Amino acid sequence: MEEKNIYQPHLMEIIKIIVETGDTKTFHIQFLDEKLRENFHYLAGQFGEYSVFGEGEATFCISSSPTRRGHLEFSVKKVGRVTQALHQLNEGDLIGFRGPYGNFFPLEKFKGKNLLFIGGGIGLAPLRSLINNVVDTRADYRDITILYGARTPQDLCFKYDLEAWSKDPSLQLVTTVDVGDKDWKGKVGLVPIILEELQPSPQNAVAITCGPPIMIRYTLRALDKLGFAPDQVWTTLEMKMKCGLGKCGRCNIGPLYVCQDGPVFSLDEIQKFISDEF
Amino acid sequence: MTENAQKGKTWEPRVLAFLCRWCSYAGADLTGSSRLNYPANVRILRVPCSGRVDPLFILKALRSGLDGVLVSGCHPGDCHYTAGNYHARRKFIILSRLLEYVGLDPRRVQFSWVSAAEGDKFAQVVREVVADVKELGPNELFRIPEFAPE
Amino acid sequence: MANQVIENLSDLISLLTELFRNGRLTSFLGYQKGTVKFKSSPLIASRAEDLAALNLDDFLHYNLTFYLKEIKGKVGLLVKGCDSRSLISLIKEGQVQKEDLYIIGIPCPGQIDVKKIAFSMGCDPEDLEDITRSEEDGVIVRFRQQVQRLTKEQALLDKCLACFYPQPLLYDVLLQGDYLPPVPPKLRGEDETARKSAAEKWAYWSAQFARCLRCYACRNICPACFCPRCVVEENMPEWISPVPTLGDNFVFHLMRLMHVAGTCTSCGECERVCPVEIPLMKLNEKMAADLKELFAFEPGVDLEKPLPFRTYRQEDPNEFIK
Amino acid sequence: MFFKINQGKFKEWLLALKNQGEVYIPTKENNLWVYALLERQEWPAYFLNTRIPVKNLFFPNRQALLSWKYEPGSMGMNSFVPEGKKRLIVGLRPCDSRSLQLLKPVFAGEYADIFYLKNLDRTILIGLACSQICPGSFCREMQVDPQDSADNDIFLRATPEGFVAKVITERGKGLLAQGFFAEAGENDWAAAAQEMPGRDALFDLEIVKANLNSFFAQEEFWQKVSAKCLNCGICTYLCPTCHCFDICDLRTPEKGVRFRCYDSCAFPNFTKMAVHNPRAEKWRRYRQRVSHKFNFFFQNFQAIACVGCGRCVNFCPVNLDLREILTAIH
Repeated sequence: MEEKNIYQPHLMEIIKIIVETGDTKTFHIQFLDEKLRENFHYLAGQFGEYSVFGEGEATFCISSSPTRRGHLEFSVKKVGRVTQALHQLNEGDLIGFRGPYGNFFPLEKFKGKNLLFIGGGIGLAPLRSLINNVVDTRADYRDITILYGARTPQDLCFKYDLEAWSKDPSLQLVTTVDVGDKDWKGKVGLVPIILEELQPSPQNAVAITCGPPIMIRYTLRALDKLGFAPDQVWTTLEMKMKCGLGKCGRCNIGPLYVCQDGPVFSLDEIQKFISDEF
Repeated sequence: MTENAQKGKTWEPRVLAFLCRWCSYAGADLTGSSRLNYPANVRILRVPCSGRVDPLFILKALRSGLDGVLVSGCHPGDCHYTAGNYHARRKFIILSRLLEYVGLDPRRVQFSWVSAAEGDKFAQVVREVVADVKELGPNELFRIPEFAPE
Repeated sequence: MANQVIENLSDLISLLTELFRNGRLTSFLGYQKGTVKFKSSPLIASRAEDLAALNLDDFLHYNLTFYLKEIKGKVGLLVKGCDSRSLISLIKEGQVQKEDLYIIGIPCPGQIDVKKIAFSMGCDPEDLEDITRSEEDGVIVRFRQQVQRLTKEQALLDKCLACFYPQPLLYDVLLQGDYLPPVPPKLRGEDETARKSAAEKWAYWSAQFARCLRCYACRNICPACFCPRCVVEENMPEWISPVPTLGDNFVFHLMRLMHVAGTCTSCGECERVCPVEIPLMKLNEKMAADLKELFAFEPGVDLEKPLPFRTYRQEDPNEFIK
Repeated sequence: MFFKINQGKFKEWLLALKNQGEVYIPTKENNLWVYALLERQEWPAYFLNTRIPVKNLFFPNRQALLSWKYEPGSMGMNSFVPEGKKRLIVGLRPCDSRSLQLLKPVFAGEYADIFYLKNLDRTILIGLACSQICPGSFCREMQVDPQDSADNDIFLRATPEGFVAKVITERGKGLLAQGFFAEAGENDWAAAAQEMPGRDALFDLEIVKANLNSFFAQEEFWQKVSAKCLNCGICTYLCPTCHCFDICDLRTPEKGVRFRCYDSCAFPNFTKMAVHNPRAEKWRRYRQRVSHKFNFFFQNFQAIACVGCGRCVNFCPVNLDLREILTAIH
C-alpha cells in the first residue's frame, strides 16, 4: 500500500505580498522543494488548501496563470480565522499548500470563441488565472471582453493586471464601481446593469463569471436576457471545504462534491443540480 | 517528566496573573519601584477589573499549559466600578470549588486583593503562589498524548 | 381561569383545541407515544388536529422547556414539577415571557430510571422487556422470563427521589393525577466522589471527560443553554478546540456549567442524553449545593430572587481570597 | 469451510490470539459496551452491540495527521505514520462489519486515505451472529443479515456448547488452524442459526431509494419530520457509516499537531462560510443526512450508507426515528 499522507501539505515560502485593498492581499508563494517548483502543474480554475500552521487550513483558488511559472499566487480577503492569520504573515514566512484540487475551465471548448469575463470584487481571482492564461495564448481565441466591478475604486483588486489589460489592444476592459470618486474615470453602476448596457453578442461566445452570490444571481439573469444559453455560461462555485479530496462531506451539492466535481460548472450543469444548497 | 526536566534543566513554573488595572496592577508597579523582589515566574496580564476575568480565561490558561493562575483585584469596597470585585468573588468561589471537586488542586488557581499601596503584599502573594505551584509540579493535567516529545 | 384543574386527557385536548381555535396558542409542546421501548416522544403541535397524538404514559423524561429556545410565539406546554423550575429560570433570564405561555402542570409520580433498573438487574437497558408501575409506588420489571418487583427507591430517578417540588410551581391549569409526595428536606445520598482524594477525583473525572465525543447533545437539550452562539463555536479567538482532547472536553464541560450556574435546575436532561454516560448530574448537583450553601440560592423556585451572579452581598465568603 | 469450538476452548483461543496481535473484544466499561483491548476481562456472556460503533477503531474521533515544529530559520514537519501492528476484533455484529466495507470506497480512490485503509488492512475481523434484534434497528430492511456476514474474515454463530465458525478469507483460515477448533459441516452451521423474532418489514429499500429524488424538493415534508431535531451530533457520531470530519490544529508556540476529528452535518457550523451558509436551516441539514445516506452515497458508490443498526433511533435524545421517515418516504 502506498504510504502517502494525503493530508500533508508541501511547505511554501511567501516571496511577495501585495496589498490589493484594505482587506485583501495577494500572496506569491514558492515551493521550498526545488523539484516541486519544476514539476508542479495545474490548470486555471483549480484550487488548493493553504495552511497557516496552528490556525488551520482554508481553500482558495490559485489566481496565477499556469502559463506563468516559477511561483503560485493566491488572493485572500480577511474574513475569518485562517484568512486573518494569513494577513498577519510576512514575506519569508512559511505556509503549507496541498493541491491542485478540483476541475478547471475547459479551455479546449473555449478555443475560437469570443470570451466574456464578468468579475466582481475578489471574484476576479479565479478569472484572473484564466484571463492571463488566455492572454498568453491569445491566438487561440477571438474577441475578449473583461467586465470587472467593485464597490469603490479602492476595492478594485489586481490593479496592476487591470492596467496591463487596459493597455493590451487585443482586449476590451470595462471597469465599474458602485460608488465612484472624483478621480474615477470608469463606469459607475452595478455589474449586471453595465453588462446589459454593453450588449455583448451571444454569437459564438462564452461568458465566465465569478463574484459575490448576489452579483452572480443578477448577472445570470442579464446573460439570459442577452440570449446566452446555459451551456455558454460558466462559473466557479464556493463552498466550505476542509479536505479538498471529496471525503470530509461538507461541500456537496446533492451527490456532487464541489471539491472534486467542481468548482467550475456551466450554468447548464448547475440548472440540473437536484439541490439549491450552494 | 517534563521536557525540561529531561533536558536536565530545573523546572520553573509559569504563572499567569490577571491584575486589575486600578489596584493590583498599580500594586505590582509599586513593588517594582520599591525595588522589592518577587519571582520572575509570573506573567502579568492587565485587566480593567477583576470582574472582567471570565472563568473561561482561567480555564483556558490552564488548558494552554500554564502551571498556575492568580487573579488579583481591589479590596472589597474599593472597586473602581463599585461592585466588580464583589461579582467576581461569587464567580471565583464557585469555580474554585468546582475545580477542587474534579480533582484540580485549588492552589493552582488563587485569588487575592492587592491595593495600589500594597507593593509588599503583591510580592508576598506572588512568592506564595509560585511556591505553591512549584510544590504541585508542572501542569500536565491536560497533556495531549500526540504532543509527546520526540 | 388561572389555576383551574383539568380532570383528564380528553378534557385537556378539548381545552387545547379551543385555545388553538381562538388564537391563544400557536404551538403546543407535549408528549406522544415513542417508537422505542421505555421512551415517549416529544409532540410539537402547530394545529389543533395534531393534538390527537397527545399521549401521557409512564415515561415522560423530556423537559420540554428546551424547545422554547426555538419555538416562539404563543406556546402551550406540559410541565412536570421539575420542568416548571426550568421555566421559572427562563422567565428570570428574560428568554420567555410568561404571558406568551400557556402552562399545563401534569402529575408526576416520579420518573422511571431505566438505566438504574438495568444496572441493578445486571443487564443493559435494551434487555429489559417490560416495565410497569405497580400499585404500591414501585415497578414490575420483566426481564429474560423473570418478573421482579422493585421499590420506588430502586426504580425512580435519583432526582425524583430527592424532589422537593413534584407539583409544578408555575402553571395556568393543572391536570389531575398522582403526584409523588415531596420528600422531607434531606439531600440525596451523599456524593461519594466528593470525599475522594484530589488524585482519585482527577483520575475519576479525567476518565469521564476523556470519553466525551463532543456531540453537544448535553448543551443542545439544556433549557439553560440558550445562547444563540456558543463559546465552543467561537474561533476568533478559539477558546475550546473542536478536537476532543481531555483538556478541551474539560474546559467545555466546566465552562458550560459556569454559564448555566443559577439557571440550571438539575433537571438531568444532559446526563440522560449523554451517549457515553458521563455523570453530568454530579456536577450540576455539586453546583446547586454550593449555590445554596454560599448564596442561599435555589434555582428556579421563585421569580423574584435575583440570579446569583447578578447580585452580591458584602458578607459573601471572602476567606478563600488572599 | 466450517469449524466448531466449545466454550472453554474458545476462551483459550482468544488468549492465544494475543500472540498474533492486539485482540479487541466487546467489554462493558463505564456502563456502556465498547471494543476494548483484551486484558483480564472475560468474554461477555451476553451483549447486544457496542454503543460506540466499531468505526471508532478505524476512523477515530481524534486522528493525528501530522506535526510540525519551528526550528531557528526553518520548520520541520512530520507525518504521523499509521500504525502497522496487527489487530483482531472479535465479536463484530454483521451491521458493523458491513459498515467498515461501506466506508472503504470513501477513503480509497484517487486520494487514498492511508489512515483508514491501513487500519482496515491490519485488522482481522471476526464477526458474531446476533441473538436478538436491537431496539430501534432495521437491519433486515437494510439487507444486513443478522445471522450471516461476508464482510468478516471469520464469522461465528453461537451454540449452547460454544461456537460454529465459518471461514471467509484465507487469513481467517490461518487463525483456525491452531488446534482449538474441530472440523464441522454445513449442517452444524445451519443448526447454529438462531431464529430472529419476526416483524413485518417497515419499508422496501428499493422503493425508498426510488422515491428520494422526488422527496428532495418537498420542503414541508422535511420541515415537519425534522421539527423535533436538537441539532446534536449523536446520530452521526454513533452512526457506523457517518464519516464527515473536520481538520483542526492544536499548537504550542513552537510546535503543533494537525488532527482529524468527527464533524456532523447536524451542526449549523458544518457548512458555514464567511458570508453564507447553504444549510443554515435545520430541515436542510436533516434532509442532507437522510439524502446523503440513502441517495447521494448510492449515486457515488452504488451502496446505501446505512446498515440499520438502530443506534441513531435508540439513542436519539428526542426519539426522532429514522425508520418513520423512511417509512413515510416509502
